[in-house]
Amino acid sequence: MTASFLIAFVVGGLICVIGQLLFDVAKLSPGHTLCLLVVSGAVLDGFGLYEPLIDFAGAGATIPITSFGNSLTHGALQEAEKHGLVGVITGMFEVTSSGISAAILFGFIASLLFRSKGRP
Amino acid sequence: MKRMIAIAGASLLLAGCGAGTGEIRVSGGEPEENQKVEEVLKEEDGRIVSAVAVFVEEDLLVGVQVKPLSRFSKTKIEEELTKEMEKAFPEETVTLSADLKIFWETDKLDELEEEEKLHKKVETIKSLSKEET
Amino acid sequence: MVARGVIRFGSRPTIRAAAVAAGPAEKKNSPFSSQFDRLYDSELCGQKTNEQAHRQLIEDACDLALNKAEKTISDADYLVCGDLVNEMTPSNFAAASTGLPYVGLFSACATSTSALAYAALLTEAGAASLVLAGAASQHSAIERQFRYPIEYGFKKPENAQWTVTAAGIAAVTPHEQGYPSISQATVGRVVDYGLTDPLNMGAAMAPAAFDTFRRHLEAAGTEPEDYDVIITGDLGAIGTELFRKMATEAGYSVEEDRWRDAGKEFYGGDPAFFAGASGAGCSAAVYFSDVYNRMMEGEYRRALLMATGALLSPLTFQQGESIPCTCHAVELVMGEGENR
Amino acid sequence: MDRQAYSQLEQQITPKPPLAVNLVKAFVTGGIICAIGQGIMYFYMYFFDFTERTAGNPTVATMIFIAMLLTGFGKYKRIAQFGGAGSAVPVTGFGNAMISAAIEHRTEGYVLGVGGNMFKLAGSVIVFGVFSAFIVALIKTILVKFGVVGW
Repeated sequence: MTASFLIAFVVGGLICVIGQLLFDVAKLSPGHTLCLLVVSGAVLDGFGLYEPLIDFAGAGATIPITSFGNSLTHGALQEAEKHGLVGVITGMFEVTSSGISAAILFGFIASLLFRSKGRP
Repeated sequence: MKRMIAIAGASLLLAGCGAGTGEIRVSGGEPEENQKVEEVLKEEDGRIVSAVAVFVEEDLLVGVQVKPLSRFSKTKIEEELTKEMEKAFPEETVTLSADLKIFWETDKLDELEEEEKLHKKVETIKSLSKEET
Repeated sequence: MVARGVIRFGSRPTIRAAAVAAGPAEKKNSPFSSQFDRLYDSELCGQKTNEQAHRQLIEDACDLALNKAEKTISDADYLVCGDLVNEMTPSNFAAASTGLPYVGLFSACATSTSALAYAALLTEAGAASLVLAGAASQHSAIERQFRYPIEYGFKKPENAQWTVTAAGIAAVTPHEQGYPSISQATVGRVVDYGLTDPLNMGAAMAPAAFDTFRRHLEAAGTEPEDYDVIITGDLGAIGTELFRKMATEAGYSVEEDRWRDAGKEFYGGDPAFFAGASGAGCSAAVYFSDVYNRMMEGEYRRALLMATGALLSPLTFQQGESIPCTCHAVELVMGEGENR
Repeated sequence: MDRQAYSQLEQQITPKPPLAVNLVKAFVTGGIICAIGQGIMYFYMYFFDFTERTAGNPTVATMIFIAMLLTGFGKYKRIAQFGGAGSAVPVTGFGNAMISAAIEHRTEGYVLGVGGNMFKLAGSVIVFGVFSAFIVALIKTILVKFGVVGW
C-alpha cells in the first residue's frame, strides 16, 4: 500500500520533470509544454502504453495532464471498436474527460466566490 | 495544505486494513476446491502478493494483488488467471480481478451472513469488475 | 535646433510640484514609500475593477500635485499623461473627470519623461501656465493584459520584473525660482536589438537607453561627471548592468552611486521581486518623489532622467516579433546652473 | 556595440535558470500532488463503489476542486513559483489555468468575461488533446481495418 504512494510520487514527479525540462531546456512556454504533453498522452495510448502505466502508477499517471490525452484517445478507440470509423468522433465526446467538466464547473463557481488577490 | 495531508494520511490508514500480504485465503467451497484455487494462484506466485477467493453458490470471486512491478501487465495477468480458473472450475462463473477495490470487497464477503446481502454484494462486485474508465 | 531630436528649453519651465499615489506592495516593500503622497492598502484602491483603480491613482496624483503646488484644477491648462492599458483608457477616464484639455501619450514605460518634455514644450511655447504631466501603471491591470491572469501559477524567472501600482504627476509651470527646471530633453529613437523575451525587458531596453544617453550628452556637450545623478527608468538589475557595460565600452566612466535605476531600486533589491520593478508608474514614482525631493533639498543640482519603454504588445510578441524599445531623456537643473 | 556583440553580452548576464534545482523542485512538487491524488483515489475506492479504473474521474474532479480553493485564496501561484512544472503539469495546473482566467475576467460580466475568457489559457490544451486523440484513433482504426494491428 505504501508502495503505491511511493510509485505515484515517483512517476508523477518524473512526468513533471519532463515538463520542467521542456520549460527550461527547450524554452517552451507553459502553453506549448502542456499541449505537447497532452499530445504525447494521446499518442502513447494509441500504442496501448498509457493504460499499463496507469495500472502501475495509479494517480501518478492519472493526475498529470498526459492522462487527459489518454482518456480522449481511449474513449475514441473504445467506440471505434464497436462502431467503426464513426465511433472515433462520437467516442471522444462520450468519454469526455471529467477534468474538463470539473474545471469548467469549478472555474465558474470560483468566479462567483473569489476575486484575484493581487501580488504577494 | 494541512487538510490535504490529513485526508491523504487518513486514507492511507484506512487503506492499510485489507488482507495481509503474502496471504492466500480461500473460503466457501469444498476443501478440495479450495485447495485447487490455491494451486492455480500459486502457479503465478512470482507475481501475486496476496489473494482472496470466495465461492458463493454458482460464483467464484477472486481478488488478487500483484507485485508493484508486475502491475504494468495487470490486465494480462487477469486474463491468464481467469482462463486458468475457468478451466479448473468449468461449472462456476469466475469473476477475477486484480483491482484493489474488488480485492477489498471480496475480502469482506466472508463476514456477511445474510443470504440476501451476500447475493447483492456479489452482484455489485461482478458489475464493478466489468466497468471501464 | 541643437541636434536631431534634442530640445533645449530657453525659458526653463519649472516643476512646481510633484506627487505620487501608490498601492499596497509599494507601501510595504518600497524604500521610497515614505516619500509617496498617498498609499492604498488594497490593489483596488477602493474601486470595483483594476482599471478603475488605475484611473483613481491618476486622479489622486493630479489632485495631490495641484495641492502641493497650491493651485486648483481651474488653474491647470493641460493634462499630459499615459499608461499601458489598451488605448490608455485609465488616463482617458481620469482626463474626463478632471475636465482638462488632454493629450494622451504612449511611450510605454518611458511616458513619464515624454510627458515632461511635452509639458515643457507647451509651457515654452507660452501655451500653458500649468501643465499636469505624468504616467501611471496598476499591477493587475497591466499584468493581465501583457502576461497571464494574476492567479495563474507560473514560475517567473529571475530576470522578470514586477509592474508597480503607482501614478506620478508633476505640475509644470513657466520658470519660477527655487524649483527644479527642465533645461533639455532628448526624444528617443526606437531601437530594436532583436531581443524577444518579454520577461527580460531590461535587456531589451538597455540599448535604447544607451542610444538616448549618448545623443543627449553629445548635444549638451556634457560628460557623465557633470550630472549629480543619471537615473534610468526601469531597466532592472539585468538591464542596468547591460547599460553600464555598453557605456563602459563606449568610453564613459560609470560611477556606481550616481548612475541609478528606478526599477532596480524600487523594491529595495528584494529577491522576491526578481530583477526589480517596471511599468509606466515606476519611473514616474521615483522621479516625482525621491529625485524631485533631493533636488529641492539641493542634493542634486543637475539630474538626467532617462525613462525607458518597451513598445511591444502581446499580439506582436505572439507573432514572433522582437521588442522595439525607446528612451526619452529630460535634464533637470536646480538654481541658475551652467549651460544656460 | 553592435547587435551580435550585445546579444552575446545579454546571454552572459541574464541568469540561467538553475536547472538542477528546478528539476528537483518540479519532481517533489509534482510527486506530492500525485501522492495526494493517490490518497484521494483510495478514499473514493474505500468509501464509494469505485474501482482503481473508475476512481480516476472523481479524483481528478476533487483535485481541481482543491485547485479552485488554492487559486481563489491566492496560494496556487506561490506553489507554482516554487514548483514550476511540478504544479503546472498535474491537472491542478490545468484547473488553475481555467479558474484563474475565470476569476480574472469576472469584472467583464459572467457571459462575456467569465464564459468568454475561461478557456483563454487552457483552451489550447483541449484543442490539441481532442485533435491528437482524433488523429491517433483514426490511424489506429484504419490500421486495424487493414489488419496491420489488433485492438
